[in-house]
Amino acid sequence: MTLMDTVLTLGFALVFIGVGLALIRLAVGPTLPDRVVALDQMTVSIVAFCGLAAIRSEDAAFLDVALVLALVGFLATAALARFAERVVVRREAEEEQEDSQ
Amino acid sequence: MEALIAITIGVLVATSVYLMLARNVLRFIFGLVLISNAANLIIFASGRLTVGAPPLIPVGADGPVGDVANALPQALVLTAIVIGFGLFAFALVLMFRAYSTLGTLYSDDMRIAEPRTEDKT
Amino acid sequence: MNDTATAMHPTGNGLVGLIPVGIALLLFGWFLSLAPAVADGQSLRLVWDWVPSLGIAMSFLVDGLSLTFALLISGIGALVLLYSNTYLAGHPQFARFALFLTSFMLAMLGLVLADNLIGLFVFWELTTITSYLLIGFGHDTTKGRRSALQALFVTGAGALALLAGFILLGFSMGSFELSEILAQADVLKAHEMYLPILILILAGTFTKSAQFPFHFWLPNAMAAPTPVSAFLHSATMVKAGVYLMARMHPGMSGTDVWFWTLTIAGAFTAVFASILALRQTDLKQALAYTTLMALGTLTLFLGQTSGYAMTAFATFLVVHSLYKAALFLVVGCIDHSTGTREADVLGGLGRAMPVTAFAAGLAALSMAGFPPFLGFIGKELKYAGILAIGSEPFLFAAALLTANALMFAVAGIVALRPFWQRTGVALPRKPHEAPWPMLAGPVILAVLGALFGVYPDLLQVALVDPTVKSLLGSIEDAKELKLWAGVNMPLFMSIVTVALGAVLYLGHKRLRPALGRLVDAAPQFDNGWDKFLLALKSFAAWQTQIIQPGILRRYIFATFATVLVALGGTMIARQAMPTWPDLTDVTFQNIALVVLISAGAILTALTSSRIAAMAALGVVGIGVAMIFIVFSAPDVAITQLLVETLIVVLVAVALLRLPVLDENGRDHRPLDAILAGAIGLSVTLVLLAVLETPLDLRLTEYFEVTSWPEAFGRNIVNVILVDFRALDTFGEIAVVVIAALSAYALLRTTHPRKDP
Amino acid sequence: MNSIILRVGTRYLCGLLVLFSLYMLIRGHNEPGGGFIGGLIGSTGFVLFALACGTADARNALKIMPQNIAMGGLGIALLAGIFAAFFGDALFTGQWLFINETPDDKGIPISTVLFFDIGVYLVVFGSILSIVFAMEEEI
Amino acid sequence: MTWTLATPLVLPFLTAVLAFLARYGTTGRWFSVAGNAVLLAASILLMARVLDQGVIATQMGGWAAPFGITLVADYLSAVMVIITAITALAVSVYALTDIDVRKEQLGYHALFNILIGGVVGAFLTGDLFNLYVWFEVMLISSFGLLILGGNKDQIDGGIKYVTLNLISTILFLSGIGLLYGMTGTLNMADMARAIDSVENQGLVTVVAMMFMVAFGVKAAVFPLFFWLPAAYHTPAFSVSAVFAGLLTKVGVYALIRMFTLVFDGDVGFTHQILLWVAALTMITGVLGAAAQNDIRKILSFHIVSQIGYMIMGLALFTPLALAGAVFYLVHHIVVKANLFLIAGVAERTAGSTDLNRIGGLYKSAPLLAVLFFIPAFSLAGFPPLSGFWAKYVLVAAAIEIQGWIIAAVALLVGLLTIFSMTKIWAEAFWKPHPEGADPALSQLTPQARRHLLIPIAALAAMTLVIGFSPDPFVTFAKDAAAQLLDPTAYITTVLGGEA
Repeated sequence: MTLMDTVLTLGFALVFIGVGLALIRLAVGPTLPDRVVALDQMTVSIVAFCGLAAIRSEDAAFLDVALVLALVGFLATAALARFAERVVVRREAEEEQEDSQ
Repeated sequence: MEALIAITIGVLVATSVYLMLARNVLRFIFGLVLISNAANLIIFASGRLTVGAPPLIPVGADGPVGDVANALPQALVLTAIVIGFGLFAFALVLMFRAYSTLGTLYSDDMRIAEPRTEDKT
Repeated sequence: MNDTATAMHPTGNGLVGLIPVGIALLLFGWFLSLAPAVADGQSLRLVWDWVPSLGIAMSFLVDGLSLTFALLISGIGALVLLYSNTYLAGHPQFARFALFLTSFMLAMLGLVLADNLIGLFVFWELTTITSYLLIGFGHDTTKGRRSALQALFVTGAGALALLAGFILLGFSMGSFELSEILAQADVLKAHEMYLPILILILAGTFTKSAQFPFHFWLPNAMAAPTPVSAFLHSATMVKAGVYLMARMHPGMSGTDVWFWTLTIAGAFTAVFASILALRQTDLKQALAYTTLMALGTLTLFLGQTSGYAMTAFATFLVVHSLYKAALFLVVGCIDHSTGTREADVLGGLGRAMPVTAFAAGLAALSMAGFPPFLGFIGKELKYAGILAIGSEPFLFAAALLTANALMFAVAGIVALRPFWQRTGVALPRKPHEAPWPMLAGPVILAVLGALFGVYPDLLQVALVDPTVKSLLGSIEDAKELKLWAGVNMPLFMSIVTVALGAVLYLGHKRLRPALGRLVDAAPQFDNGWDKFLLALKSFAAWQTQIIQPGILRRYIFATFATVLVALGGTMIARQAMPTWPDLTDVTFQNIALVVLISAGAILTALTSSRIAAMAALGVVGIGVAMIFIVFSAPDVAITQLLVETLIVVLVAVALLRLPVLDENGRDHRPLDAILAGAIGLSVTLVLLAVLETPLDLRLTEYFEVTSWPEAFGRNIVNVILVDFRALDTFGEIAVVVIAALSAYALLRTTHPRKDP
Repeated sequence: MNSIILRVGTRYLCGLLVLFSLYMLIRGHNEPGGGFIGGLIGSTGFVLFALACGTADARNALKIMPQNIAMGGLGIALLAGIFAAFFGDALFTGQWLFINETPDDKGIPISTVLFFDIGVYLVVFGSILSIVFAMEEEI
Repeated sequence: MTWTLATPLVLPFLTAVLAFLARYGTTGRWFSVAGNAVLLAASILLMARVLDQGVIATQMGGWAAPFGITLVADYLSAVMVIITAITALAVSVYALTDIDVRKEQLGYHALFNILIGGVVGAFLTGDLFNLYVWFEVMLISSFGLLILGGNKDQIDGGIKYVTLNLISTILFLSGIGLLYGMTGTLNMADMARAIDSVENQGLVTVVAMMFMVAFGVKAAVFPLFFWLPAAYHTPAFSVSAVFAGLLTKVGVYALIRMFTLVFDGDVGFTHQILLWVAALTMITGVLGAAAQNDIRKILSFHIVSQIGYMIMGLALFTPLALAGAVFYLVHHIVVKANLFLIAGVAERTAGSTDLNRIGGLYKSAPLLAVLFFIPAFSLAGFPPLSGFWAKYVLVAAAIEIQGWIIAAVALLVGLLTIFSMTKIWAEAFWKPHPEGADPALSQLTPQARRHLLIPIAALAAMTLVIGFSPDPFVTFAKDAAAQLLDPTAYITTVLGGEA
């Protein structure tokens, strides 16, 4: 096993640990932003994963995947963030309504 | 490795079937996304798996160098993903519309098209 | 149709009414012109190859039996059409009526002339449809619709059995041509399918000719206008069954089954029907039941094979058609002029309606069997025929005698009392004589009955002998029609009949309540029909409620259960299990991927938080994309990630408006979980088994070799998409467009204001 | 969304994404990419636009109704397939024209296959936008 | 000319694009009519070629089979395409009045024509994955058509329709993957050849069952038909008519194609199951109809029960039985589409399709009565209408191989069909209108009358023609059955390149 292999293996392991931790955060929550951030973290991990895959197979094609994901990956996060924002606004509105009753 | 994929597909199918059987049609949508992934993986795995060799032809060569992954299932999966997205988008909009029209996401309460016999006059 | 045109028109309906009469008369004339040849023993056959690919020809055979029927149908048809032209003058739906009645007559003619089983069946069903439309002529009333449906359903059911019987017969005998089949009677009788064929055909004929226990539709069919009843009950509809039994007689009779079935059913129907007939006060109903009696008698004779019985059959067939048509038309005249058909109300019409009374009298005397009418000859022959029965002749003779006596009484009730009895009850309308087109029918038919009685040879040569020849194959067996056959057993029985009949007639008013009780005690088939319909409907509703309850979850459950049975069941039944898979090449990276995807999937299934479910879906999508990356599918991986992103975006937008997942707390569904697990397991097993088989990579190799040199692309996946399998891609983008259009339409369909 | 940063950034990012999507489209025949991927990336640009600045702005920026883009794309793809008829070939047979062709180098290829892929791009682009815009407007 | 096969496939899409881009004017709808008229001409041309050559095939993109996608037409495909074109033309004329401007602007004509394109594609393709694509095209456009209008019952029915069909779609897709994994090919003719050499034949049967379920949902057989009665009574009448006529038939077609061409190795198992399915489908469908009280619901359940007959023809698997199935397909499309169109006119004149709320059509709309009577009694199997021959051939086929039970079921179901048809007849036509109205066709504008009645009359005339001179149709069906039972010509034509 060359040094490169070892590093790669370590890299993959770290990515998976990162993804795993994000998954736990995602499952546990408890708040909505926690989950959104966890998903975003996962997306970033995949970009790293693609990079590692490109290095291992010595094929630039996987870098394209990383590139695309890096470009659009935040879109999901943005959409979820907006959702979180609206939900908070709505909940406050509901609470106000309850207060006024 | 194919065996492991097969097990994964089994898990995906089982969870999606469970989701699809739920009362809330939104869960059906989630199940639909999962089971589409499972179907795509079935096609992908049926073409057998190759690690680290995308089906690309390097410049200067007339064909791929060395053993590359099976390109045909990839094309099929690509098609299937896009079709699946179309179906998903429609189904989601349908559920969305169902909620705004029928006021519920619970399929048990959706009885407009087939009213209970005792409801009939 | 214009309702203002209902004003009664004494001359009928003009050409619309007269053209059908002309058609019927032309046909009658043509058949009459064939009579001498047929009487000489010839037969005429016309063949038109209709559906050669199924061996079905439209072939027609004119022999004694079919000619007799054809003459009755077209002759009585002409008179009935003439009659109804006046009877229904100015009726807004007369044109339809004339069309239906003419079609019915033509269908009936086709039926008796057809020489091909399927051709015969086609006409058989045509009579069913047209009679449905005729009986339903009074469609404004529930009763009219009910009667029409009942007739259609009962005869339709029989017809389907008949069709099965015909197909079976055709296949068994290797031909659908009746003349060919009947020529091999011995083969047919010895055939292993003889019994099923017989049962199926008799099911058809018994329903059509209203034999017990299928008799109940016939009296209800009286809902039709009176001329229709006259036609249906004299020469046509119900006689179709009799005709078919007669037609099959040479090929199928002579066996014990045939004998006992027909004899018993016929005898029972005859007695049963005449009891019911005596009970009726509505003239038309009474006549309807006597029709049943006649049909029973005819069936009874067809059970036999003796020359006497066949002669009796042929004669009584003609006799009955003549007097029954006449009497129905008479009742129509009475109804038309007085507005009622109640026997107890009517009386003293003789003076106001002398011609009608004359016709009624003649017909009734024929019906009652007085000499010198044809009815007398018929009755004598009937007794002679019944005494020729091989076994138990006296039992059947007694039955027949009872029936005849009852018929005698009914003849009196129908044809004597309304004209000559005095009643104190006022009639709804002042009686007056009917116009001549309505009198022509009854008079001609009744006079014919008398004429043939005086000159029986006429009938014998022209119709009876050829008919008997068709039935028995030779003319020698036909017995002579005679008014005076000497002092013998039939004569004695005739005398007893008249005596008994007279007693019954005089005492029928006192008998009626007793008969009523007797009949009411027996099963009520007509009520049974309603119960049957109700049961059918509630059974249908019950099963539909179970199968189609309108609850989506049950549908999905049933669908997945079917999937499980299809997959798992077949795997076990067909022993397609995979061997234990090879797991040696598994790396930790792979395991991590699998765990990630599975965890995401399970989290999606179990969480009750919308956002967690959505994020978990994202996890699964990402995991699947990682599989695509690991196994060298960059294009697919990019697409998967992009689609996954868009899915999350769309769901996030949608969720802004949608409620939380479980308003009533989380749901645990063990049964669903078991089903889901089982399906997941079978999918895994099937896939494992598939992955064990070697894969033929011809297609992929071809693509690899030709991608650059012939399709000028280095990305094989893309080349497959846009060149090798461009049609798939085209269909796919059509799906995408349509999905977008549909989703757009769905969102905008009731919000026109927002359309940009 | 009430984020100035996002709103300002989106203007540039959207253009960048569309540009990038066209790049993916053109190179798709030889490298990972193609009409699907291009269309998806291009649409994400405008989806982002719609999320950040609202659909009205996004529709204005787009000028053409997305459904028409999608249907037009379908038409282009179809015509690219039918084009083969003029050369007596079967439906969807690729027709190639190489500009500046030399024995070693094929030069710049113009082909019906490329037009087909452009059709695919437009369909995906237009379809996704019509769904997302319509959904957005329902909120 | 290689375009004989491609033209009928391309035309609907071209029509759809043009009709969509012109959707805000009146030209869109005429594009649709004209496009479908040309489609009919093209399909007649196709039929002529098929009759001349038996089987014709052409390779899309010029790539030889099994590498590219093959379009192939045998007798069955050709006749299905022609019937599709006829139905499409009839419905597009009917839609001139039936579909309002709002629905047109939302893209009705595009959805409709792409649906037709999907149907034609499914009939013509010789490639399994391509068949999946056309199924999807059909499915998604049917979704769109179903909910066009946005009524509550449409949304509700749509959910059931969509969910259950999506399950079938996924099953179909997975099945393709598995078949590819075993045979390495997607071309159906090639697959028919390759599948015999698969070692694990039991597995082939398992996958066959998967396809049976997937197509079974599409074809609406027992116990998978729930979506059909839940949804078919909700959309516009033009839409129900084309659904009723065509959609389930594509499922039946796919079943026939796959279970004669590819999955013919374990007939004793698969076709026995199909026989049971057929019997139960017939019975449950017809009983479901007996329980309904709305014209369209009755007709919907009858689709289910009639599908049973077609499956019965496939399951019996004799030349005569398959001929019966083919004949039944043709007959049923014409008749059932027409009945739905007539239901539309009944609603326009009498005010509803609920039998309790209408009546009097016999008295005041005799023309409509005649036009209803023909397909209704044809459906009930009365001779000499087309339905009689369809039923006759199937029953004869069952009796021929001594399938007593299935023959009895077929006949009994025929009887109950009479019951339903006469129910509509008695309630909608004979019964006086409950509110005393006289629903007459003269209530419609002359233009609407033309648009609505011409297609109905044309389809009724077809029913009569098939009924009175069934011989060419039966001969054709027999030839088609012979081709199905001996697919050698099909396989060699597809794999042997250009015919």
